[in-house]
Amino acid sequence: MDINLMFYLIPSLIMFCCGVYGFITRKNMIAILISLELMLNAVDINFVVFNRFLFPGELEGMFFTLFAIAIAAAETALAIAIIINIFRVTKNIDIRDLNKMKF
Amino acid sequence: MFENILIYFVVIPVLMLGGLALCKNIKQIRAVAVVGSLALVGLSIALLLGYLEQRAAGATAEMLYVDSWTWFAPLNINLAVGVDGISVAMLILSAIILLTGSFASWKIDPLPKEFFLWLILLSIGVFGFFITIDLFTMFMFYEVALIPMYLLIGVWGSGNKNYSAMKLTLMLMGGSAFLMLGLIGIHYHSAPEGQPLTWNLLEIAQNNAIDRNWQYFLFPMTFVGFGVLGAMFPFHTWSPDGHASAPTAVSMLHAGVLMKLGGYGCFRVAIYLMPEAANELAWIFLILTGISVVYGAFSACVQTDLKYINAYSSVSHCGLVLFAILMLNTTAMTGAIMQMLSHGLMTALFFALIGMIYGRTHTRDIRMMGGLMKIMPFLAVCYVIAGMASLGLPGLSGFVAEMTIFVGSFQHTDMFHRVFTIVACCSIVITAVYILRVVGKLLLGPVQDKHHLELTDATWWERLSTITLIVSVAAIGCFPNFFAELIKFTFSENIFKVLGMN
Amino acid sequence: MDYSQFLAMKQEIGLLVVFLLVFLYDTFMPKKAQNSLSAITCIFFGLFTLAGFCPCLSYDANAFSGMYETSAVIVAIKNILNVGVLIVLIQSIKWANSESQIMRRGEFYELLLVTLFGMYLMISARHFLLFVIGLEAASLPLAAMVAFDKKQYESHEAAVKYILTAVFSSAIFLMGLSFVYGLAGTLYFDQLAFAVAIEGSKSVMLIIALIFVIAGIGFKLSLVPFHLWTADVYQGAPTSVTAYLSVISKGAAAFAFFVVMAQVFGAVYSQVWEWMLYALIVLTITIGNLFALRQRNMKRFLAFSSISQAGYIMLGVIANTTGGLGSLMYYILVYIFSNLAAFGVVAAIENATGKVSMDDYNGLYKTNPRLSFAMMLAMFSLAGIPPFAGFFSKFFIFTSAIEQGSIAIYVLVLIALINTIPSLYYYLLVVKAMFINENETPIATFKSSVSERLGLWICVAGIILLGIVSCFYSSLLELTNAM
Amino acid sequence: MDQITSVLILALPLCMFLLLGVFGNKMSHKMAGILGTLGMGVTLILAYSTAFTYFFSGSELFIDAAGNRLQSVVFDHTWLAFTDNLVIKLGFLLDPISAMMLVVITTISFMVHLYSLGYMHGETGFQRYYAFLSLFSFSMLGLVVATNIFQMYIFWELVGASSYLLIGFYYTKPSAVSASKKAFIVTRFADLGFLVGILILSFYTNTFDFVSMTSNPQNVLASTGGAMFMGGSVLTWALVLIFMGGMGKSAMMPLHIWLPDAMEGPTPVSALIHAATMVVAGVFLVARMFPVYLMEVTALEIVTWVGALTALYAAIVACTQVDIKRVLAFSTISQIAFMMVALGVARDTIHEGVGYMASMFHLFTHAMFKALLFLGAGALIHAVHSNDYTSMGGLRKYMPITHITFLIGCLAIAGIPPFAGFFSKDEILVAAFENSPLWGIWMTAVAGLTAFYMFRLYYRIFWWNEPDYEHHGHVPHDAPWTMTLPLIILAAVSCVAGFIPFGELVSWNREAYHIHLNIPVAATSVIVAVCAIALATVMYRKENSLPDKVANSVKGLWTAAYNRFYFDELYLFITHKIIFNLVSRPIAWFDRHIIDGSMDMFATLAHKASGAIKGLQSGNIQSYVLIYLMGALLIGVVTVVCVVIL
Repeated sequence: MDINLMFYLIPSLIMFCCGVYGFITRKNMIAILISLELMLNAVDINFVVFNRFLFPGELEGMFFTLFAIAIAAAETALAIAIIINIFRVTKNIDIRDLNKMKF
Repeated sequence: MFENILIYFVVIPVLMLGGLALCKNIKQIRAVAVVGSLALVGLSIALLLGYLEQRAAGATAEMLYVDSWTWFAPLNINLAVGVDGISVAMLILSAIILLTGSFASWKIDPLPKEFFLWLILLSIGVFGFFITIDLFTMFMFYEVALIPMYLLIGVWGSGNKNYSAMKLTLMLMGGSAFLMLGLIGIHYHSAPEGQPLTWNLLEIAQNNAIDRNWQYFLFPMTFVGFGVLGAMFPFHTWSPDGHASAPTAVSMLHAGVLMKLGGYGCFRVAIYLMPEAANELAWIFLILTGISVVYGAFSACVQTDLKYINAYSSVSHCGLVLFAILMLNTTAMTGAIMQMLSHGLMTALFFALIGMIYGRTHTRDIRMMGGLMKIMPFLAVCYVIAGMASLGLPGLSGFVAEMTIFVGSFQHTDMFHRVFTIVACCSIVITAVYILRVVGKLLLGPVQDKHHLELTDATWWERLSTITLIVSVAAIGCFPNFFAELIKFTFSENIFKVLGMN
Repeated sequence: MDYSQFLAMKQEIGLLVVFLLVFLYDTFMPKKAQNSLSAITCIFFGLFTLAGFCPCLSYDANAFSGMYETSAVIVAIKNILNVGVLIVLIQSIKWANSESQIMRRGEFYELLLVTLFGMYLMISARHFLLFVIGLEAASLPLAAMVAFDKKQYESHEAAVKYILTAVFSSAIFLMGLSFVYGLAGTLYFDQLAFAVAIEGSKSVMLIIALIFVIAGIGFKLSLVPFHLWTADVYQGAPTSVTAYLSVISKGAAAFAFFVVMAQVFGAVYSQVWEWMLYALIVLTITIGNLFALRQRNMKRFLAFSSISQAGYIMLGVIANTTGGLGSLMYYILVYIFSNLAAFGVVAAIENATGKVSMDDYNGLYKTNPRLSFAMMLAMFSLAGIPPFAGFFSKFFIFTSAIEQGSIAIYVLVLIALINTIPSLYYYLLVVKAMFINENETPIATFKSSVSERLGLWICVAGIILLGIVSCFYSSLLELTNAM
Repeated sequence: MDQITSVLILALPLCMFLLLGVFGNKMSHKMAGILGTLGMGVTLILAYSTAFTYFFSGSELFIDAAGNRLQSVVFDHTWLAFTDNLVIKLGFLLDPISAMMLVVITTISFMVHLYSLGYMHGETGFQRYYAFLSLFSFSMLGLVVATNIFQMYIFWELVGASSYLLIGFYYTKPSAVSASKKAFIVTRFADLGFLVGILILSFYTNTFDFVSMTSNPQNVLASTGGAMFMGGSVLTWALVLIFMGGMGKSAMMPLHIWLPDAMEGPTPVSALIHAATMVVAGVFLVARMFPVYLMEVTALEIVTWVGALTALYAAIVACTQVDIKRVLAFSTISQIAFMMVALGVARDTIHEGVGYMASMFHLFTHAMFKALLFLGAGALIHAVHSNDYTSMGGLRKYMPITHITFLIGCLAIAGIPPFAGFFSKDEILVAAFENSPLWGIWMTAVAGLTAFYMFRLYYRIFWWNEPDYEHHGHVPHDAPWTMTLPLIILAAVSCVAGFIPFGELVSWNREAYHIHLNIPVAATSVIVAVCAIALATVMYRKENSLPDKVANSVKGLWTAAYNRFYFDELYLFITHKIIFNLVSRPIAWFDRHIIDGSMDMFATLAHKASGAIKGLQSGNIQSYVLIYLMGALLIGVVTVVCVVIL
């Protein structure tokens, strides 16, 4: 069987959708962060795969992926810090309780 | 820039604002207001004389004192000024009403300084509007004139003032929303392909490049936009509430001058620039304005609040202005402008008097008052005179204006227009009904409220205010031809050339 | 590698220098000298801002094989942002020196400068990698700034909302970018434009990619329906941060948005994204207005007002002309002054009394006339009332939008114009509260600090002068027309 | 005829008005009264000299070689130019009827000025009263000398306004206020017709000018020929509408309702305005336009019908009224209707247009004797302090001068020779018979009724039964000389006016017309009148129950006539129930609730919408993100569908 582009793209899409689904349904903020990580990683796969399959002579996608991973790490760190802050104040990291400000 | 006399119509109010900022007490504020508005009256009379002199010397240009200073060069926006007889007449009207309005707010309370500040800002808008011939600048001044109304009514008004002020402001802004679109549209069709676009009225008219299909779109936009301020049915409902809540001077200025901006704009922009569409779409607006005329008058018949009566009568009278403008002939248009002058003066007089009466009796309900003729004869007589002017007594301004409109409108060759003219004529009867109803209930008959017997007649500043207005009303009524000749525009040829009529 | 390329990035380097100076001052200066940290920051940044106007900067150049570009227009937008940041800095002095913040104000300034740096990159980027780095640099530190009020629960809630949605949106954005990359094989703007033109408007992939990209940037601009974080974050964040978020970050994003849409996707303008943007503008203006109608919290109110303002800014993008860009930049400039004046007053009152509700403003004119006047001017300017600057910016952006001339655009502008009516309504509500409403216990008369007053005076001067004095708009338009 | 005199005729009363109006409060009553009277006296002299110059100087300006009088425009000053041709001018047109009217107006006005010195003595607002009288005189003079139809309209409005002011002179009295309002509005309604008529006429003729309109009507009116509107020719419409204006001012049925109420004004005012001058403006209008009316016989027929019906109606009502001023008011209506009929039946082809001359003649004599009657009534009211004849009776003993003069007036109006009314009425009857026997008989019958109700009135006042005057505090007596002098003068005029060779002076084509009595007609009318007087004598000379019996025998008719055939109720119904309740109120309601409501509805809708979508901003990040994603996908999908698939 010939491994083509779709074999990568479809799992990455599924990953992305899982991420989105997880973000929307999970209560725990850490779980949501993990979902976000899934989404970002799906993007990374996309870039790498496009680069590898379609434009094998260049490295743009690869580099982009590297940067994206770095950014994702920064995001996660920051998000964790803020979540810890929240936990300090409310002793709770249920996302659904974060609705004091609305309408 | 400052050698053009017109620019002083904006400069003087700006100086007044500066002077006001330095004022310490009410006396100084009054002094600034009166001196400034006297200067404006003087200036407008000087302008009138200068204008007539130039015309007598054979100046045939559409507009005189034309000047233009670049403002926003990339968009070709200029501060372009120029006047013809109509603008001159409007400037005089505005100056007179500002002066009398200042007298009428002699004892304004609280915050006199702020009151005059807004009032003068409003007048900047008005004067600026009448002197410019650049669409952008014109629109800017138009909006400048609108917004102070909100605070003037909201802070110094009475009754349901918050609601009224908000409604008035929002409805007028609604009108200007259409207007802005129309003006920008006109700009983009102001010149034939390949030539630079312009905002200048005269140049646009000269180019005459607005495609007919675009006219069908832009004409209603601009006409409705200005029409809202001109109290065109069904966009007139801000007028009764707004006037009822506004303080005296504001009602005077608003009904006397600001509503004229609407008529003037309809004429100067909508009709002047897009005569073909005006000719073909006129019937729609004729129906609306015709309704305004009769409907306003009927509504006024059953009101009990003095200001509501006058506001509805304004709807009726201003409807007549737009009605006449749409007739697209010289006589009717002259009549429309005269009606604007006439209505401006007499409605200012009305509002001044209502304010004075209200200041004494603290009610505007005609059922609560009666027999004021015995108590305050001066004000009552002035009220009767104002009423007579309103119902078109010869010798006062209403008559000449209305007759010019009716005769002019009836000269239209189309049967539909003439039939509608007759419908509009009916308003003179209804006007008589509501005016006499008020006069009868308010001024004549036995005294209703014993407390009123202790009230005093007008003070000197009130007398000054009303007498100035009455003299102006009578001047138009007695020497109409002077005004008619002043107004009859040279540039009418331009429109009529396009229409191929008259 | 040719290191002289870095010389093209003079402003970025200057900003880095300012950042380092502040950082070093904050870290190493003795405790006594710390008192003047705020002033020093303002002075440094002020000097930097002034230097930005040096005409020697205004030249066209690019670096890193076209990833980075600078030109007179780009310098101009950066200068506009600088001015805004300077005002924010001045206005925030009182807050930064307050009891609770004094320990951490250094970080505040540093984070703020970093985000500005990110925006610079975003503006100058001509490659999506640089763009994304800029975008993230501009948004991640903001999350920390939003969470700055450690004692306030709202601040944390806002920060969580901001960071999570921001990351989600950047994930979406990156997804879109990956499609773009997959289509074109490059991330350079100029090459992408070429590829998009070849791909044409019939490509489903391109359309999906495009909407993801729009969503990503639209998040920063808080376009409806990507705006939902805005109000909560604005409300929860410290007022100075909100001010910064609402004007600077929005301004930078708007400019970048124009560049991306016009340069990269210009080829499918009339078929595809004009209509997407059309829908977004209508939604943004309308929904923003509808929500703003019912707000009583001033910061939340200003959040929704800024949403609908973003809709008006987008009219400059939909114009897709150099005139549109000029009007857009001018709009941003005016918007910075107007909105900062409003936030300045809100912050001054909040700092003095802790009150942020519109009902607390009742009768403010009686006790604090100058603040009320400043607020009123801000409201009038935002509502587009002449002779204040907001009128001109609105008029010009409408004018540029209509230049294109299709009936659909006329209708769009009409919708936008009609939407000015409710917006005028809620702006007037504030004016009404201050001038008309009676209040038995109005906010007591207080004297605002020098910095607050200075900030407000600058804003008021801007509101009054930016419109009437025509050179601002004219020169901006000349710059963009020369592009 | 020099210009200065003619200008002065108009300017003097106007100046008096301004003087008394502005500075009246600073003057004493006496001063104001004398000033006003003197001013009117000078105007009287000027008007007389003008009229005499016109009629008798024989200048070629006024009469041509063939003896035809000419229309002379003394001056004509442009007041307002609508277009090149349609110009309102203020001018002074001198021709037989305007000269005659000058005499009538100034005479009566002067008499009233003089009379009022006594009658209004001590009233508050005395100065105001004289100011208004001057204003009225000015307006009326301006009306009759109008050179163009628009000038006439201007002064037409002005007389309406001064009539309004004078009727409402006792402004604290609600009945006076409502009467003045009614008068103004009803006439205004009629003026609407007049105005529209003017508009139509001027549209086709392109001129307002009387001289050019009447001197050559065929040419001027040529363009109206073909145009039709709703079944009538345009000219008919125009003339009927113009006549409508005349109907209003001249109180023709059904627009007559204001006149009886107008008696709320001071009695001298009734004499001046509502008997002698203003109310005949309608007749004057038709007379002025007569050559044009001749072009359209339909219009003249309408005039005849309206006049004849009104004459009969008013005469019947007059028979039943109790208030002496109202009797006189209805009698006025009836007499003016006579004049209208005379104009309506006049044709250039019949008897040299005798109707026109008769009408003008009757206008002249009627002005004299009706003013006399009103002033007499004023003297009575002054003496008895009541308008009601039930509180009078037997007054002949107490007020001899009033009695005699009143009797002369009654005889004159009843058409008994040799008093003035006989001659003029006779000419009218002649004209009516010439036109058709129907009108002749009809008008003769009305003339009989006239004699009857006048003598009914006369007997009830001066004979009948004497009430207890002492009981009321004072015994009635004759008025002071300022009041009796005008009575005597007018009585004298009423005795002799019939012998004026009126036809020599006034005729439709301004050729001299020789009046000669048509003996059969005259005899019939005199016999009818005498019979009527005899009947009145039987019924009312002494107190008896005969009137009640008669009234009871025709109870329905009597009650209806007593209530003026319910015209007032009809009008009340139309104005209050229909105009106010069914038009104005609904419109006002519609405006407040529908139009304004729809504006408010926008606001409410915005608020409702704002409330409805607030759930979007739920505060929950997950729903935010969902909306974000769905929004993006929706826009994406729609775009894909639109762009790619379609």
